[in-house]
Amino acid sequence: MALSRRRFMTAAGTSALAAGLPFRPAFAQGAPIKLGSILDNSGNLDIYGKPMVIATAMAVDEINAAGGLLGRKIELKQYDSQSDIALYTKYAQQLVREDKVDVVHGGITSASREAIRQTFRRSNTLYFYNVLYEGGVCDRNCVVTGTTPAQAVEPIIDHAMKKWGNKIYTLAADYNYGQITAKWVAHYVEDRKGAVLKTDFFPLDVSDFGSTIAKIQEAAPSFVCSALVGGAHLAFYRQWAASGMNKKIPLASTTFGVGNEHLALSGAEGDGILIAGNYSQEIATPANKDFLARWQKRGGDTKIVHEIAVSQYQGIMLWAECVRKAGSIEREAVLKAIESGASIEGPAGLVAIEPKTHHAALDIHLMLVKDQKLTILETFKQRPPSDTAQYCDLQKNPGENKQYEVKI
Amino acid sequence: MTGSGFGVGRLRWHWFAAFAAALLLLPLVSETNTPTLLAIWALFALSLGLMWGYAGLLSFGHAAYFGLGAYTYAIASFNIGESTAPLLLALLVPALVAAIIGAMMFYGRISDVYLGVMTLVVTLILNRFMNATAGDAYRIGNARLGGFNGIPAFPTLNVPGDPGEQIYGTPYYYVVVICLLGAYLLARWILASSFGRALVGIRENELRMELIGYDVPALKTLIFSVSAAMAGLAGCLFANWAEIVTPSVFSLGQSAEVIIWVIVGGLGTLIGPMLGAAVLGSLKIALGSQTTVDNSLVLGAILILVVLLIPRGFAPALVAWRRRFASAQAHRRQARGTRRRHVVIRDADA
Amino acid sequence: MSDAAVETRELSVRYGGVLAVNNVSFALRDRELRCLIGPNGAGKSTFFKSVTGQVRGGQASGRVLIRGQDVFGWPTHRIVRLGIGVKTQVPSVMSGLTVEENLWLSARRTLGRQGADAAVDEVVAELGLEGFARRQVGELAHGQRQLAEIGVVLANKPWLVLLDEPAAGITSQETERLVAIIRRINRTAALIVVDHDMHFVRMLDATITVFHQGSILVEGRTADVLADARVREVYLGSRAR
Amino acid sequence: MDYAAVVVLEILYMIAFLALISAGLAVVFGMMRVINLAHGELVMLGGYATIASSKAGINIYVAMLIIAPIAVGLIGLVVERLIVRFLYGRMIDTMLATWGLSLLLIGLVTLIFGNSAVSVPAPIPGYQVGRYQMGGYNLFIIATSAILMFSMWLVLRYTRVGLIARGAMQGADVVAALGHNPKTIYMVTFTVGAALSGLAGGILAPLTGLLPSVGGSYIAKAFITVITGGAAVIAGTLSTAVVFGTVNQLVSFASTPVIGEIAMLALAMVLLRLMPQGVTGRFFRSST
Repeated sequence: MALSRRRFMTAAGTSALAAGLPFRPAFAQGAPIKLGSILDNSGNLDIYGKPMVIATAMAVDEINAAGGLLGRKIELKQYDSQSDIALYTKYAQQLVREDKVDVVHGGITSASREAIRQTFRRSNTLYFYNVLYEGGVCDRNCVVTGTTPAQAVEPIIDHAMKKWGNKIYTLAADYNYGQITAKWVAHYVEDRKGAVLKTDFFPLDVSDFGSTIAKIQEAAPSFVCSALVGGAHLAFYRQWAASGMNKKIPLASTTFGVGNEHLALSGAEGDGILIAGNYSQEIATPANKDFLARWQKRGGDTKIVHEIAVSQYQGIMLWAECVRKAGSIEREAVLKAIESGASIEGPAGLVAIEPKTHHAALDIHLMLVKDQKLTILETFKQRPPSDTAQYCDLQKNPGENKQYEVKI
Repeated sequence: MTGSGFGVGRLRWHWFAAFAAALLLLPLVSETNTPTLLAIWALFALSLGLMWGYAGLLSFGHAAYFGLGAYTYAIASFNIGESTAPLLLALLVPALVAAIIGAMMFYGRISDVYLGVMTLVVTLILNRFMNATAGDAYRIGNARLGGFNGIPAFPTLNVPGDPGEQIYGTPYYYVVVICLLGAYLLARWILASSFGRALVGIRENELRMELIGYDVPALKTLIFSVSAAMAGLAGCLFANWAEIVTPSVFSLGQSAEVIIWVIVGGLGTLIGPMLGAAVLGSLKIALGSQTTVDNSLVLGAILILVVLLIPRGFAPALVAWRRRFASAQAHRRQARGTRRRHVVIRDADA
Repeated sequence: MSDAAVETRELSVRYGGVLAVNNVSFALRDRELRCLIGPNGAGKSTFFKSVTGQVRGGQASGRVLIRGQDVFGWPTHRIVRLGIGVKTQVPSVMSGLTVEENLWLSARRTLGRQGADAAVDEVVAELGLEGFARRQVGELAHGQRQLAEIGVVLANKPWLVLLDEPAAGITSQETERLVAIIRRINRTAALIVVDHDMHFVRMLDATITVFHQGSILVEGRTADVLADARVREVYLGSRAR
Repeated sequence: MDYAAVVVLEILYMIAFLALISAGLAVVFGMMRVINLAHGELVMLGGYATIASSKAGINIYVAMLIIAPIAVGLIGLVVERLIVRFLYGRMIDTMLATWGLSLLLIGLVTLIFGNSAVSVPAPIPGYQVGRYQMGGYNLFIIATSAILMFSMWLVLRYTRVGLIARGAMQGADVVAALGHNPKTIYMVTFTVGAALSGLAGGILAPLTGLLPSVGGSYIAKAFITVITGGAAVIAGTLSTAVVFGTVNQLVSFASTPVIGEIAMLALAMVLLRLMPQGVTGRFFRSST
């Protein structure tokens, strides 16, 4: 959108005035730091949202218990967007104009991220997006701690093609995440001289895959790669197992497990699915064990802990670390701390920010679903977000505000 | 639902002035972000209240025209840039689509529950289709339909003639309030006109209206189209408020919600639907600001209680209360014995 | 041949297997008062509906002429706009509106806003509706409602009035008033009255057309028709002989 | 050739699916002219009842064929006594109340079962059709749906209860004339309708994952199938289920499930336009 200069200036002017940021006389020591969060705590996407809401509260409580940040308490403003994108924009405006928060950790689907990212950029509110996604977002005001295709998709395709063959049938959720991830899958497959036979897209509320399963059998691929998202798409894995196909054609997925699908399916239905991601409850590090214990102590059921709940927790801890390093809550100061290469040791391993892309280098685990557990086959330490790094260099041109898509 | 006369007596200007003043002065006492949304939802509810309350046309899929208005504006503003033409298109496209579908239904003698299902099917088709347009191929001019992602960051309403000067925040609140008041006056004017009275006649008895020579299908199609244009305007204003348009504007939930606002507010009145939209709208937003209580539980319980306890909705209940309060004055007026052509019978529009 | 008010040529209406109206040719002169009688199922109502364009779901053939204009197949509202007032078998008024509002809607369609107000006053006076003019029609007694409906029919000054069983369910005293009203209407408009009530038909003393099994059995003055053996046999049953 | 067999089996499955999810609504709407917008949630409750009891060790078939219908039937009875009973004859109010009920049920189930998807594996293994692997459970659904429809037809056609039920279809006065208190007839009918919804939920549970919000996907399709079907409960719903099921799957095979569904919806519009009183308003007028 051609952001007309006049509008941007008036927006920046009024909101700065409204927030009173530059002209606040002296820091009132007692004034709480405000952390805003918008997540889908109800509706079709609540299988992702509810655990993230718990993780957010846990992170804030733990920071406050340790004396808060810079001696100030953190106040959490949590909103439930009810799986409705329109409420994302509503609450984003509310966080900026009324609550005047200092940072926002929120958004689950890429659609919701794109609905609110511009609002936070225009009002100079620092925004963290802590969910795996299709990569390519280049915006100085936005920090991403979730995995990108280069980190999580490439290992799956690499391993799967070596193990099963090079004819792939892709199923993907029909929105920006699914569309772009499907392109990355095609990109990595063609790099390895494979062929994507067909790509089918499914809106989030489709739950009848009978005809699709028949078409897959017709195409007879070496394996199926799924980037399906949400509660309704769970029906695919169930109908795939019900027809006995899980014994015939192997299945790899870029999103399976993120919504605890392996717990919803029975052992027999889920076994053998190949996935890769930043987190699994089976990670044997003390940090993870301790995290799960603390989660339990708060009365939470550890079964529901999944990758993006951990990413949200790690994102908040990383932000806190940067505030401590910057010694101030000002957005510019925190951004400088971020761009000086901040990192933390989270339950999913080391989370190190790359200054050029504001994305995180993460440990990636190649996993196989076995008896409703994500057993780790192989771990790649600190895989960089190389896909976004190809296009985005925020140090060279900080004014960048674009989401790049892979060109096949 | 017993009729309430033509439902609209002479407009009592002092009530209208008070109502308008309250809305216009609101920004002095509170922020305008949420009130703008509530005013938009009130306009949407008004459009259904006019068509359903007065012409008896119950649409299960009124969100279709709300959504068409929103999407038409977003797509047009990307391609045209300046916002005045897209605003007009956001009125015309829903009106045209409604005219076509309305004519098809009403000349096919489709009524009551079948009319409900037909309108439901229209909005479901739009929802399912728009939800599946995330691919690159789906674009009109330089506007990508975007499917589930919706269309974000299109040029919003600007001062007519000056594309640079976007309107948002409190000035935008005033634009929305003026649209709402304008729509209310238009609705009053329609209902006071012969066309409006014919609609009420049709609501009461279609056959008799046909027998005295009214072209019932044409009149129904006309009000269906006018109401769709009003809903399209609400959709367009919503698009500019949210600065994004997503297929959820066509959702089943959106259609059902507006029906509930009209019923809870008071069917057969104009103020009722607006009241219902504001009250239930703010409740939904308030419930969304907390995660302790599940909001569908609360909203569900409220709806059941309203139906069982206040069957005819808030507005008529308020009117009944006001009537009891005003009965003393009525006796005095009776004494003077003024003779008036069309007595206003139990109309909530004070 | 001067254009008849209403004329049908070989009019037939078939519902599935049943031939409700069988090749009926009928003519009504301007300002004539005609009564249609016949046992139930003789086709009176179906014939009535064919003239008002309300026949739905049946196969109809033949021609229906209103002052020479063939209206066969026209929708009801277009036929009625030629200046016809229709009262159906089942009472049909806007029960949620007041009598005045009902009359106003009917008058407004032909006479414009000012003309409508005047016409309403005229009908209220003529039919003596002052007592309940401002009450909702739904709350009126049956007789008052019948009168109100006739008022609605007259409000837009039709030159042809079709009444389907106006005398159904009203007291003999009200029947006399109804006959007086019909006579007054007949001063300016032609009328077709469909009914069973023999007492009412005798009082009307109009030309009568007797329907039997979908076609016209006999036509003539009241006295001759009621005395006719065939009518007696068909209509009043052999007992009456 | 076997690809064609697969397509036919998928069509039969969709017809059975539509008939199953519409049965409960058809009974309630056909008999009582009540539009139950909480029908989707009753189906969902049937699913949860099946999963809860099968997790508690009860045989899956007993759970889905006996426990689910009874449990949801009882819930239907409670709902009828507390809410629907006061609203007979007021269609709009029943719609609003049942819409509120559906939101309430979603909230309650989320509170009790939490919102993570639950499910139970399909008890019947896949089988081979030529070189295609087919879901064995689909056959079970086709069979149960056919048996259900046939038995409903038998009950309505040949039993005294059926006679009373068909009387109720004409209107409350007819039932009263038959010497029965309409109130009890409606209570029993609503309960049976709820039980049928529970049965449908139970049978479908192993196929689609269960979430509190899954009811939403059933209500629209069931509603359109029943209303377009017209007055006759069995013949109407069955005829539209056949037509919609065939069109939906054929177009889904030819393109995508989304286009398949849009084709079905467009067909519903055409059917309604041609037959304003629903399919059985015109054809099969006399059938039940």
